[in-house]
Amino acid sequence: MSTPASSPSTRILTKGNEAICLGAVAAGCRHYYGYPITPQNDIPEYMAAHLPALGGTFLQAESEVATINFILGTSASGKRVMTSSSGPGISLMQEGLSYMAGSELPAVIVNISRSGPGLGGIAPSQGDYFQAVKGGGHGGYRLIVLAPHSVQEMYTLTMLAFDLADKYRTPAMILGDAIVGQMKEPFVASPYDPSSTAEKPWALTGCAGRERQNLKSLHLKDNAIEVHNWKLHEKYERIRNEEARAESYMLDGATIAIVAFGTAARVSKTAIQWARKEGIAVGMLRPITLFPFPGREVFELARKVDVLLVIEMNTGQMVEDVRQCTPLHDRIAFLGKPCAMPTPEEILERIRTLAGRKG
Amino acid sequence: MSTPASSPSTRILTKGNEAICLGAVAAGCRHYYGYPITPQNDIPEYMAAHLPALGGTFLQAESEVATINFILGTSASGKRVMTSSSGPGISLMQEGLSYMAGSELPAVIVNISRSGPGLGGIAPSQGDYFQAVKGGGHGGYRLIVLAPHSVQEMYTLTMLAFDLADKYRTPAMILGDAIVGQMKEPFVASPYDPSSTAEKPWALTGCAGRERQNLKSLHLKDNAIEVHNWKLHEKYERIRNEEARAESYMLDGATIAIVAFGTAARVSKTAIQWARKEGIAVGMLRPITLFPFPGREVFELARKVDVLLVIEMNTGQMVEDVRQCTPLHDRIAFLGKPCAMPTPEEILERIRTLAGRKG
Amino acid sequence: MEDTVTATGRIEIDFERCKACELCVPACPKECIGMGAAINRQGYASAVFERPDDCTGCAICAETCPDACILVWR
Amino acid sequence: MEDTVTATGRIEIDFERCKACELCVPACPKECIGMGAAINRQGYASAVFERPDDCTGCAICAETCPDACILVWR
Amino acid sequence: MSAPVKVPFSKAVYTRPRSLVDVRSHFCPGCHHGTIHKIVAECIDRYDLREKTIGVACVGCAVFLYDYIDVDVVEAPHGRAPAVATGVKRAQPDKFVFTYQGDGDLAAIGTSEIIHAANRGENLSVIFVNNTTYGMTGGQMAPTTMLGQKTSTTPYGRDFRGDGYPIRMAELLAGLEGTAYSARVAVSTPAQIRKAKESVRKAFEMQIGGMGLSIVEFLSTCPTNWGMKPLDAQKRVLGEMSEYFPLGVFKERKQADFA
Amino acid sequence: MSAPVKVPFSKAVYTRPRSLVDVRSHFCPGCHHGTIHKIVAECIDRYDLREKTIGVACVGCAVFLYDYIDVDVVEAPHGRAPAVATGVKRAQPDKFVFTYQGDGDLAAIGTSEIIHAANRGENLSVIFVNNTTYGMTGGQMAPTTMLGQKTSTTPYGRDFRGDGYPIRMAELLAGLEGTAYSARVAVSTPAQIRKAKESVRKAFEMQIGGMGLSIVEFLSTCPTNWGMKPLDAQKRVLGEMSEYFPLGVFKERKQADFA
Amino acid sequence: MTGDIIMAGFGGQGILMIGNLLALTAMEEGKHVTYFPAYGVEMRGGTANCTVVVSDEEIGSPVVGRPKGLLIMNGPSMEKFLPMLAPGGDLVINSSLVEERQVTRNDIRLLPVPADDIARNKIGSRQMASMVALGAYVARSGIVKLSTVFDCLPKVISKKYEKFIPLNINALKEGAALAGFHA
Amino acid sequence: MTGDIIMAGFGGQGILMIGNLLALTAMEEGKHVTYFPAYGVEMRGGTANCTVVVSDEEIGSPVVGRPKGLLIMNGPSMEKFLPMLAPGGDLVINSSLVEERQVTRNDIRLLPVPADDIARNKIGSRQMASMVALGAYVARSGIVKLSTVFDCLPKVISKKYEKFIPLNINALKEGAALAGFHA
Ligand SMILES: Cc1ncc(C[n+]2csc(CCOP(=O)(O)OP(=O)(O)O)c2C)c(N)n1
Ligand SMILES: Cc1ncc(C[n+]2csc(CCOP(=O)(O)OP(=O)(O)O)c2C)c(N)n1
Ligand code: SF4
Ligand code: SF4
Ligand code: SF4
Ligand code: SF4
Ligand code: SF4
Ligand code: SF4
Ligand SMILES: [Mg+2]
Ligand SMILES: [Mg+2]
Repeated sequence: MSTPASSPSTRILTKGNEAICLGAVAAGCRHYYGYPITPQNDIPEYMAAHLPALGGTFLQAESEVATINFILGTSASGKRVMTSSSGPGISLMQEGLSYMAGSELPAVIVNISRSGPGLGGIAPSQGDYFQAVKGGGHGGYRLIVLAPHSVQEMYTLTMLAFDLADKYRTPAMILGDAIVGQMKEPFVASPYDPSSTAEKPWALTGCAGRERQNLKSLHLKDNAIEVHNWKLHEKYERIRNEEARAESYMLDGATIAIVAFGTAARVSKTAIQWARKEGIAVGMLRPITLFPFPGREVFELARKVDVLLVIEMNTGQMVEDVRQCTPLHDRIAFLGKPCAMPTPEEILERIRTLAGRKG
Repeated sequence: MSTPASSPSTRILTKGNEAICLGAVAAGCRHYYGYPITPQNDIPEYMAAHLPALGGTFLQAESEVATINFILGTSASGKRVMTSSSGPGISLMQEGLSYMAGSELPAVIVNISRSGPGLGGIAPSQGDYFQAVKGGGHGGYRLIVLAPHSVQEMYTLTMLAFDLADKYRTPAMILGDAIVGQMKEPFVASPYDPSSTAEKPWALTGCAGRERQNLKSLHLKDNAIEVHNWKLHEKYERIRNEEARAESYMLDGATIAIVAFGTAARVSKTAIQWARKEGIAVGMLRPITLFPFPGREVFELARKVDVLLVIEMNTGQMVEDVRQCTPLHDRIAFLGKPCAMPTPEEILERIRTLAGRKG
Repeated sequence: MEDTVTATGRIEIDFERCKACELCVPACPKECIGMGAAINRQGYASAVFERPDDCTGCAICAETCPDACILVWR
Repeated sequence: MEDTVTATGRIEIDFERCKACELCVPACPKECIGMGAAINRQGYASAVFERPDDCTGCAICAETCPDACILVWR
Repeated sequence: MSAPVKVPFSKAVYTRPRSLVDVRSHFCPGCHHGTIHKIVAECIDRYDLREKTIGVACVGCAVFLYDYIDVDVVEAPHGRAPAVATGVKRAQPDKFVFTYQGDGDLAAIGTSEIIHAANRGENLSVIFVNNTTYGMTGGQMAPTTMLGQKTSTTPYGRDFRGDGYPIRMAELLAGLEGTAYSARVAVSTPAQIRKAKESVRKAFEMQIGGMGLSIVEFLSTCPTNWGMKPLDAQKRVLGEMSEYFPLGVFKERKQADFA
Repeated sequence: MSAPVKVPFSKAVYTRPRSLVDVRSHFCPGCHHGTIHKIVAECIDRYDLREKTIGVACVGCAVFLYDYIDVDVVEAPHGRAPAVATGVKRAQPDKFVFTYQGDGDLAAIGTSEIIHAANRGENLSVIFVNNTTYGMTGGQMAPTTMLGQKTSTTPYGRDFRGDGYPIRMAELLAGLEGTAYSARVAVSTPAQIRKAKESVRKAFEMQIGGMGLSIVEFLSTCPTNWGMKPLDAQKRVLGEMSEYFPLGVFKERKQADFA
Repeated sequence: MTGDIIMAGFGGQGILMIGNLLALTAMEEGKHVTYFPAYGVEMRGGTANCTVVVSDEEIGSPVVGRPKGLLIMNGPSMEKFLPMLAPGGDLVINSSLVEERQVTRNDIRLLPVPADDIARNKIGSRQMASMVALGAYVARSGIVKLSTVFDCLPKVISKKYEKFIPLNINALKEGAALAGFHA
Repeated sequence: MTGDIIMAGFGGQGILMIGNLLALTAMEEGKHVTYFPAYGVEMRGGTANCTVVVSDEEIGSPVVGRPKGLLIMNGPSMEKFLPMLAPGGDLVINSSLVEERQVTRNDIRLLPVPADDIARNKIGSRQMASMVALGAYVARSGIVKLSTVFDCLPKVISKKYEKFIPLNINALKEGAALAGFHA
């Protein structure tokens, strides 16, 4: 396995899962806990090999339930900490994630998602969009969710995830899939430039020199839990207002705009290149943050184009968010393919149809 | 504790949680597994007391993770089976629920929800709407979700949940809260009238006289998992088309329409009664099924009234579904109160404001 | 020590905190403690230091009280 | 039995199913089995019944084969 | 310093432990959770650990640990305290970390977490309160509930056919390599209280010495859910409970066996 | 019937067990999963259980149980087979129910489920395949991984400081009241294979007799992830593995003790 | 009649029992009614409360922010619930345990009932205090008929304690008498 | 040059290694490139495959439905992948193990390479078969320069096996020669 390049101009052929590790290590993460599951095993394996030499801790947990609680404990200690898993494992973390959101504990959770439901399969999928962005656990919290579409982004967005998690004291998720996780691409280890360097006075380090403090999600007295929920809500509103990110791709003069994230967006780029060559004015808005969803951008875009073509590797999840962001429902088209990547050909075909052309 | 009334005309003062048990038993459920958690302990306690005499099985599991897997096993055996829990426990069931949805196994899951996130509190809440209707587990499945707002409905909707679960071979959830769970009301044990009597040839009972069969969610070969997902999707579409249920309450001539479910809807009824007395034309559409969401009804309603006032005991979840069902976004107003019941006074106040009146 | 008439110790029971569990009563080897009649704000009829003269200050009562209501001096 | 020249048993190895794990080779007390050269569709050079004359039909090889490739007759 | 003037009864021989916050507890009358909290606070004081301790609270009647013990406390999901504590200790190996868990918490939902923390030899101390029931949720069956015991979910008494057997955690955990110390104590008599303190001290010393996981199982009362007066509840501990759950030390690592 | 005419080599002394589906398995060359599947199928045949059996498949290399054993099979989430089996058996007490689980499945993520199924004395049979690694996911550390063993997540060898100790499940489960039978076997020699069969028969008989949970732990190979030739893998079982994980019967309930 | 009431006191004073009884009675009289008890941890720590709503129309919320009635059996409950009572509402206090000077409002209708004293001295059982208070509240508010309450007693008192029904009736009557009602 | 290729064979034939090598080479030549390996259970059961895409533009999908190149090292892979090959695409087969008559299409450019035989007989190591095939494919397709492949060998071969680099170069050359390329 490769290690961070010394010179930023050096391109290294790097696996997506490994880029996540490089990003985490660059961002100062020295604690990783996890449990094996395909297709993300490169991550624990990298961490097991490299963290000890960095003075960090790799620990394989007995389950994902234990994992997320190791994470909770290390986060409560004020350290940057990460885990990674996929479908079934992420589901088992839902209680713990809800506790972390409630206790306002930051961490980075990587979901290199696979096909579901259930054991499903290891084919790439975007079937976990809802679980990630709507809060799969109880109690109506939200995770910050970032969706990389290249090996390079696996690196940069992991660093960003740590920053955002700390800044807002909340767990952040990297939502990838087997494609971005397993592929290798040339990659440049750009230096870590922290966007936030939050102090952690809330960390539990023993009460020397201060009052004892605690980290908890229980609020029993009177309407304390209501007050707490409003506080969380305001935080989520702040995140919505300040942290939405999206890439505009070839949107100049576009009359058709694809809305897609991650691998679906990546494949769409090829289709867009082809379609542009045919003279079809198509572009793409690629949400980089899924929560916060770039709703304002979608709203504006919908007013400019004839049609928003939402493409997902599932039977329709993000499309619901698009529908609630714009009232122009009749401009929304959908191309879904569950547990499989749509091919550029399929997408082009659909673009042509929307543009009123025959292939 | 009371037992089912002999004559249907007899009103019995009954606790909501108990009405669920009566409904389950009436619908032929003889297997209950669960793990204690407030505010639903009446349910396991009732089942522990009564199932043995009915030749059924009550078993307290070592955890909610075990519970949902007991459920999976009994469902695979072709029996009607139920569990109940709340927030943290329901989160722990997400992996199992995803497996059940993937393996197409019916069961009834009761969530007498509480405040979250995390340990939260035991105050009533509707913070689990997203988890219930969007599929808190991985893989983009859906549960059928029913939202009772009275003790009587705790009974009837439980019976319906069993029927729908069997009909569509999928887990169904009763989403209640501490209010409908803990309150007592006069209740009539109407006879069970099965809306479906699905045979279960798929049940695993030993392969005497037939080929062996299996129940699984793993589909590894080629695009089997894609095919499986399309099949599930079609099932969900069928459910959407055929099973949406809502109550129209005082909607005649209404210019303001509340959209609320469960306890929030119930409290709203008082506010509506009051407002009507003041001459304000307000009514309510109460979704009884949350999945399928009565989207068509919301769509039609939005075109008729000046404003849809969505009321939830959270900071805004179902309101997202309302927004995606109607393009008339500027007609949507929201009143949220997380982990607490809005009072009729608060609701009335809001109705008055929307009606342009001073209180 | 058994026949001591004059106390060699003294205890104080926190009237408001006592939950009247009675555990201290048989715990005291000198039977110094009994249950009272006055009800505190929590609704409990607190234990009382009935026979202070016999108290040895052994602190067994204090060790026993789950609510740490008893302080002991010697 | 040890000096039997004529076989009292016979085995058959499923050429296509064999994964060439070689476990049957030392298992056979009569050293009847060896590894072949021909590669099957799975890419494995199947085991072969090299010395049929010594076979006693004891079925140890069959019990040993993880892939149930061996049938035994007597 | 000059000798203090001797005033009758001026020497406080029992005061509230420094680490026990001076507030009224929410525990029911006669509940041993209070006694056990006191013991934990005393032992924290004894080794002067207060400022370097992180406690891990469980979900159960002891969930409010942070209101009573004057140390930093993190709340764990039900049963997961050993996992949370692992996360804390791995991040801060120099701190003192303990969990405080009920029997529903540790022996039911948290079985896997305690077994693997013990098996890994996590350098933690575990205070385990076995009151044969789920106190907080209203007296349901716990894995430790005695055969024949009536609880709200075993209304006809626990029957081993169907409900299984009361589980002996101290012995089970003693069987794991990583366990440094495992003992069962009670606090139903003054003598038992003294012995219990010794066990907790031993457990704390194990952690201080880096020996691995130490656990002290307390036989405790739940007068409320047992439907008993506190004194009767104590008698039950001394009687049938101690018979099935013998008091004693089941494992004690010596410096020598830890290499 | 008249005596059959004796034709040389006409008597099949070894044929595929009836309950073993006649297909090629996906297991790697020399993997003992195949051998163990065969033994299970043979024992199902022996007691004529095929038509009344429900098997519970785990997640691991044995997940395709339903493709190989000719009985009804339900797939359990990773580690939860004993819980799923409990649900099946409680619904159909007259059926024969077994689980087939790997060591990651049973001894890591499924610790709680197996312990409580055993403690409840669920009338089930458990086939437990200990190959000291996670086969299916590519050879990570399992709770059963030997000290010093290199796996993809213990690239420097398992170290008890940090990674903990290899866990002996057969012994641990033997310590629970509800366990009827617990044994550890291997299939690395013909003699061991015969003994293993006996153990599985015993386990099945326990269930048939309603005695509670029976478990047979198999020491198994994973040549692929051990990076060994199959024959070397067998040697490892016979050597260091059997030293740490002794073969034997750790508990066997007699009719008399079950009342 | 329509009305709603919060009842509160120590655990063990029988609060949930009298709330349940009142709800049953209202149902028996053909009313819409809801009963909402304290639950979960609220029931630890020695206090208990419940809410009963009685109405001629379908009832919305079973929990009320401004109850028209309040039945207070101990001091701590007074502090918690007094501010909620609707102006003009009925306040029944157990004056054996709650001091009248704790009643810091004068926009309500106070009825002090020495429930514990009456129970102990007149009925002969301290357990009956809450019944005394209920009798007083029913009589004062007229929310249901006292005679229907009597009729419903067998439904909340288990067979084992049947013999105490007359005692309960006495207690209810004593309470009602204090509200100026004589059965 | 732009192109994409699927390579497939038995596990152990070195498929992932030559795919990785090709990708590295393309990167070294300044191209956009993606490499996508089989993973998870796909790697059990004895087969392996990978996809390499090389382009002058930003690459969309690293997985292709209609590859322009196919490198097939064994029979079963032929059945699976042959239908996917784009018309006119390059098909390199290991004719030592794959029979030519298995090639049921004639709208493609076939290059049979007796890779195992050459590896064993000419190079002296059966391990080198995949390198022979890669050499043939590179030469035939021109997707990268053979010399750059040589340069990149040290990056995929660990220090321990450094001494085998000349062997690998020979194998690549032998393969290339079969495609009519002589270095
Ligand atoms: C996942 C989850 N399940 C259930 C609960 C509800 N719950 C809270 S405390 C408790 C059990 C408490 O029993 P125990 O651990 O024995 O502690 P005790 O109260 O007896 O001291 C349960 C089941 C929960 N909070 N979380
Ligand atoms: C909840 C969950 N976590 C992780 C996985 C991934 N997974 C599949 S099999 C397996 C381990 C298999 O190891 P073992 O049980 O020892 O079986 P083996 O393959 O060695 O026979 C894991 C971790 C999963 N499917 N589900
Ligand atoms: S100090 Fe000892 S003698 Fe004095 S009251 Fe307490 S227990 Fe009794
Ligand atoms: S032990 Fe403490 S709480 Fe109990 S009666 Fe004595 S002083 Fe009161
Ligand atoms: S049957 Fe016995 S003797 Fe014959 S080949 Fe097999 S093992 Fe050898
Ligand atoms: S044991 Fe079976 S699979 Fe292995 S070499 Fe022998 S015949 Fe082939
Ligand atoms: S419920 Fe039981 S365990 Fe909880 S505080 Fe009360 S007596 Fe103690
Ligand atoms: S990976 Fe290991 S356990 Fe799995 S089939 Fe291959 S050898 Fe067997
Ligand atoms: Mg307990
Ligand atoms: Mg294994």
